[in-house]
Amino acid sequence: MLGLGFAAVPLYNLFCRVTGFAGTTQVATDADADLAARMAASAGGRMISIRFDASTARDLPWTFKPVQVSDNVAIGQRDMAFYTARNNSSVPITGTATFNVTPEQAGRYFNKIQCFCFTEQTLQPGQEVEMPVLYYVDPAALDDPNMQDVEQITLSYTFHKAKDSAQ
Amino acid sequence: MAGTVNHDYHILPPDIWPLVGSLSALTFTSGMVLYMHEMANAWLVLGLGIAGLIATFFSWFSNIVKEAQTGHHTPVVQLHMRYGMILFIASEVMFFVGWFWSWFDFALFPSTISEVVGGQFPPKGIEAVMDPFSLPLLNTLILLCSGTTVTWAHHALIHGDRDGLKKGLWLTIILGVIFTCIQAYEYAHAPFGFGGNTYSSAFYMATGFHGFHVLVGTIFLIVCLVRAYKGHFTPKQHFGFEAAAWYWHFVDVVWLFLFVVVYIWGGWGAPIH
Amino acid sequence: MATTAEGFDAHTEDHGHHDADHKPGFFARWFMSTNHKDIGTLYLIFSIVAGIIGGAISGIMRAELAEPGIQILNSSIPFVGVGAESMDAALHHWNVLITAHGLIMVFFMVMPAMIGGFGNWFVPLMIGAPDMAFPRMNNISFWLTVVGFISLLFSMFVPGGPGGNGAGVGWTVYAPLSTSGSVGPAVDFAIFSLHLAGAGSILGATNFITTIFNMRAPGMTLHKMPLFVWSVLVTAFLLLLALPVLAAAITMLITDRNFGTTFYDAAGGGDPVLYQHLFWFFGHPEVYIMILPGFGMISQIVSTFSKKPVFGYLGMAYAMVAIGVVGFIVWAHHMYTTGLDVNTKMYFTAATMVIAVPTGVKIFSWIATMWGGSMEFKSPMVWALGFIFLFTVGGVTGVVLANGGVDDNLHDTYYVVAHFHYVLSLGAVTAMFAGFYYWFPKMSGKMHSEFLAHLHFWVFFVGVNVIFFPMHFLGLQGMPRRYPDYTAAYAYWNEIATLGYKIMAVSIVIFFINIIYALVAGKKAAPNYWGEGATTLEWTLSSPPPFHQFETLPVIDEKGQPVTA
Amino acid sequence: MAERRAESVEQMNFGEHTRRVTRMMTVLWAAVMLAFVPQSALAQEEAAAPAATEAAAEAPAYTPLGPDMIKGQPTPGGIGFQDQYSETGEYALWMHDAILMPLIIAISILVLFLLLWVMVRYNKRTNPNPSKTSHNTLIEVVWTLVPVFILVGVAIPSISLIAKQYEPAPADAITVKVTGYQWYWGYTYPDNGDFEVISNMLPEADALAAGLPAQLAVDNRMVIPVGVPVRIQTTAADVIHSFAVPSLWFKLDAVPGRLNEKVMMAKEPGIYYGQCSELCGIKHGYMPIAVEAVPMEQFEAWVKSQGGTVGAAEEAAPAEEATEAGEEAPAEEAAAEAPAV
Repeated sequence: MLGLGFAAVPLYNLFCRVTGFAGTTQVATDADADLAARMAASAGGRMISIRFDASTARDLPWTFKPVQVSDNVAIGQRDMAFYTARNNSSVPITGTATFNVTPEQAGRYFNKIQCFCFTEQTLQPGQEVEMPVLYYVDPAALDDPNMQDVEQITLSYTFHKAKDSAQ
Repeated sequence: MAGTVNHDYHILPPDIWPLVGSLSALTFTSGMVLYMHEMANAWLVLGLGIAGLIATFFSWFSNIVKEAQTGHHTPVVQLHMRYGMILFIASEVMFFVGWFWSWFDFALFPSTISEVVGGQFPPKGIEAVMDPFSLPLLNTLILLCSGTTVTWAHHALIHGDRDGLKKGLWLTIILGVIFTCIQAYEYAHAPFGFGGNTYSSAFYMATGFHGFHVLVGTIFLIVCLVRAYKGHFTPKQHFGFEAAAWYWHFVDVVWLFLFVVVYIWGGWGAPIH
Repeated sequence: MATTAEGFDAHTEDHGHHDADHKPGFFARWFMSTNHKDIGTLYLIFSIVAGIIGGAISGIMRAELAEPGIQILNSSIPFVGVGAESMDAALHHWNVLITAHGLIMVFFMVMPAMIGGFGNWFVPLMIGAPDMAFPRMNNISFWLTVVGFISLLFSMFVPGGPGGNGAGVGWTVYAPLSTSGSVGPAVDFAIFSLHLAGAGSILGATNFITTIFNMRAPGMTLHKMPLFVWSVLVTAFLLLLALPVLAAAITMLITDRNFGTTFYDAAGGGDPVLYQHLFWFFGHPEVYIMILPGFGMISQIVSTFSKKPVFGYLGMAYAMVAIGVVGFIVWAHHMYTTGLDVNTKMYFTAATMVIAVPTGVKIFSWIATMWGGSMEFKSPMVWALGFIFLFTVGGVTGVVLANGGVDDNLHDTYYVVAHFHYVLSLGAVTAMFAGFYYWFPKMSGKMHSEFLAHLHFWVFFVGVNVIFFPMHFLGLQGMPRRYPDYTAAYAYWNEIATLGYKIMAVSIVIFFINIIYALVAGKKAAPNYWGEGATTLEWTLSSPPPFHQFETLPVIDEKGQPVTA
Repeated sequence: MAERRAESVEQMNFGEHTRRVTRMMTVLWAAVMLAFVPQSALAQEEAAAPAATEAAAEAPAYTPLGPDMIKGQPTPGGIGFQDQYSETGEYALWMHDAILMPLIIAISILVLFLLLWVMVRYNKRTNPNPSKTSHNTLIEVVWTLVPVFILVGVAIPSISLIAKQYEPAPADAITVKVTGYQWYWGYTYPDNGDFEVISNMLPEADALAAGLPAQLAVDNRMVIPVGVPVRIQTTAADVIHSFAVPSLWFKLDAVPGRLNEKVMMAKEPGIYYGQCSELCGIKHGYMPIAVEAVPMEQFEAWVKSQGGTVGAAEEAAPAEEATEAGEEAPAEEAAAEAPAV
């Protein structure tokens, strides 16, 4: 029992870590973002590089690319990035995207305020859309020792064919 | 060692049902595979398997009841059964741990994963969740209530009040059936379908397996009711009833976790249907 | 099967002097059994049959790997599916073989033999009980294992992934290869096979725990139980708590495959890595499930042939408990390369290395048991000594693999294959042979040939080391596991490993000759044929024990010895 | 039990500490490396001399490295790790060869020796009367604690090795995105014009004709610059694969729907072979990996030969534009701008 008591702490940590805590991007509100921007301004505006990555699952005949490969932003500063997706097939297809953030420890500081069109995107044959993401990096990252060496954060999206997509 | 048995353990004669039961289980799972792959004779095989399993359970438990009635269940054998039931319930708990694990994985970290879920849980695709404080709350109350009625039945049994036992059991069974009906209604009117995303997958599988356990528990209680009418239980010896009651409480507790974790917490912040 | 059964029958006649020894007819006795010894025998026979099949499969694998290129898989050998015409079918067949080998050896060879076979036979005997707590449930545990095996055999003859029949997904059945990657019914049959065998094992575990807690003879406290019983108790708890999680995980596989759920499907927000967490939460305790009963048997044997009580009994018992408990919190060391974050990896590295401590306690306690003893090198003891050394070698490579940083190079290479075969094929299997020679005369009433048993040991010892030791080199050199083919540089050690297989195969032939010899011409076994060192309760009974033993329960005194009336 | 749990907690704290120390060490090491870089670059030119002289006339044209430059591959009958050509690899190799191997050999030999000793000393003939000792608390405590200390000793370098492997790449590091397909690899260079190189195994005859090892040689290698950290990001398009290069001490799973990241660095120009290391279907054994590390000029020449771009250009234009959009347009407007779907 005593052993279990001792085990509880690492077990709790373990649970948080193992279940995929890292890599999670947060969904933030405008108010959060404003607060972050003020905090960042007072912290002195360290810059960080953001890389944008795009993949498509094999069964989805789309071209999906970020408009910009990478971008430098001040930590805490709101920024916007764009992706484009094009349906190369001759039928309408619905896709959905998954995302994650590397390196792992950066996930919790990467906040998306809004990202517009990634959920259930139906593209007509040959149609191309541009999809924006509005995000900021939480200034709390500056206080995390695990984040000290991180100079670039990658935001990665993968488009899959939607589960119930008829084709 | 002169041929007389000087212990209270239960030595059984050979029995065919374990073999029949196992073969039925194999027939059942094979039937499932045929059914899932839309192959020939799926329903026949599946039906045979289910029939075999039902026959096995029926005969097996009838035999246990007979053995209890003929005095084979000495105090130590009853103790075995208590241990057996507790351990069985423990393994059931671990089974639900698996489902809750996936639920928590999706709910706490809607992440590694996915814009499909909009980085949120319940996912974006789920337009509305069930209102936890409508039917699910009613179901919670029903199950809690059935927990007390089964305890009432137990106390009545201990105090030799057969009438109370029967009433308590009737009530518990009725409440269990109402629960199942409400659950079925809820599924039929849920604002989201089965599968397609993490929320509905984990929701239906977790509550579905719970529902299955409620069904099993109800059948278990019905058997107890029938036995109560036959006058099987005595205030001293009624493990069959106790096992059913334990199982029912286990089902109850799992529901409380489901209600808090899946219905209330899991649907937090989502529009309500 | 029949020969053995009759053999057992024939030599128990002289004990048939009362009701307790009245045996049912053949069908009732072997297909409807409620007798723990008969069920134990059935488990052992089943495990030997499964072992032959699993071993034959590994023979095909070793033959294929003897040299670079594909030779066996696409040649026409009239054997289950081997002799595929197209290259794809041949390669798919390879994956089916490695999957079947893993599943058979884990679920249908080691587990049935260790827990089902020896556990069923000797737990009741050692605690002074007339039978198991639930004799009828004991039987369904066995038959569920058998039908599980049959379901796995079914899977080999129905379409699996692209390329052919059978489930080619590896014994770990990782999603998404097992979901979107192989759509045929074969994988469903294989998954249901685990459901069935798992259900059997859970029922068996319930039975063992109840038996051990409730049916110990008067005076036998938990701290006086033989260590083998302790080991089965810990194992049963591991089974009871780990298997249901596997059941949930593979049920999710089934629904993902067939009913549109998305637990492991990224397209629906699921996570393929979740499957690995759930699987290894079961899978790591599982490897202890396979080795702990072996620990127990080795303790009995070492104590018997040193003519000394086990050294540090409590430490030994609680080391097993510790291994069991820690076994539940180290699972992600099987997943070091899946992209775990740095803290998780450090935690699992540290936690995994902790397991070396109780394991070390066991090794040193065995040596201390022999220290000051009067050792007799009878066949079980020779096997036990072999076990201690081989298990140590397998264990220390585990310490290497525990290091998350080092594992980055060794993960999924032959080094891992070498490691787990040293602890299982050389560890668990060696322990099983030790236990077999220790108890075979007790079970059959016939003495085996000590000469053949020693010969079996030496040939086996040489064979398995020649198979598996070079695999360390292959792994260090980077050869990935589950490859049917490899670059020329790996040819040297692979050829030697295949040579080792041939030697090992000879030793198995010796084993069977020994069994046949014992059953046909073996000397009659005395109740306690190992002499003064053998002090547990099974040695107070005739060999074989009466059909129903302990009709008057034995009483255990302060020192843990039976009180002689 | 309690002791052991506490122990592992301590180890973790200890890990934190070690990482800090390691970080400091890394800075020092980086400084030293800076001093060495020019020299090693010279050395590389020497090594690549035959190829370089031919190409020298038209400045930096790219020539694929020949079989003589194969560095990372198994050796026939080899019994140890492949030679290591990266900083983490060398550290890990040291950790294995200098700490783990001696330790496990010592333990195995100790156990073997003790077994032989008891067999000789305490057998039926030499010791007919067995003792009945069954307890000795001191020795039991000793053989519990000593392994604990040894393991703590192993944990120090082990934890710092993990920390080393997780050091992120600098912002301007070349990035290669590795995608696992059934059954080949795709290498994308997002910083260099986002072209994708598809890499299939060479048929045995072709490989041998080119003097390359069968089962390892590929048609298009993954080319990286030598001596600088390269950010490798792995993902998969269908099932899980694993990107492994033993001689660079690199292995990272490629999981569909997920991006994993780790730094790869080759200290010397050369060809480093690896193989897919996660069961991925029928041709799992036939999707090898070949990494070709070349000096930066060669790398840039190769990029151009693939139709890619080199230099800062790739970051400037679109990024700027996006930044402006983000700063000036409020979210709602941006949403309106984006085509409604």
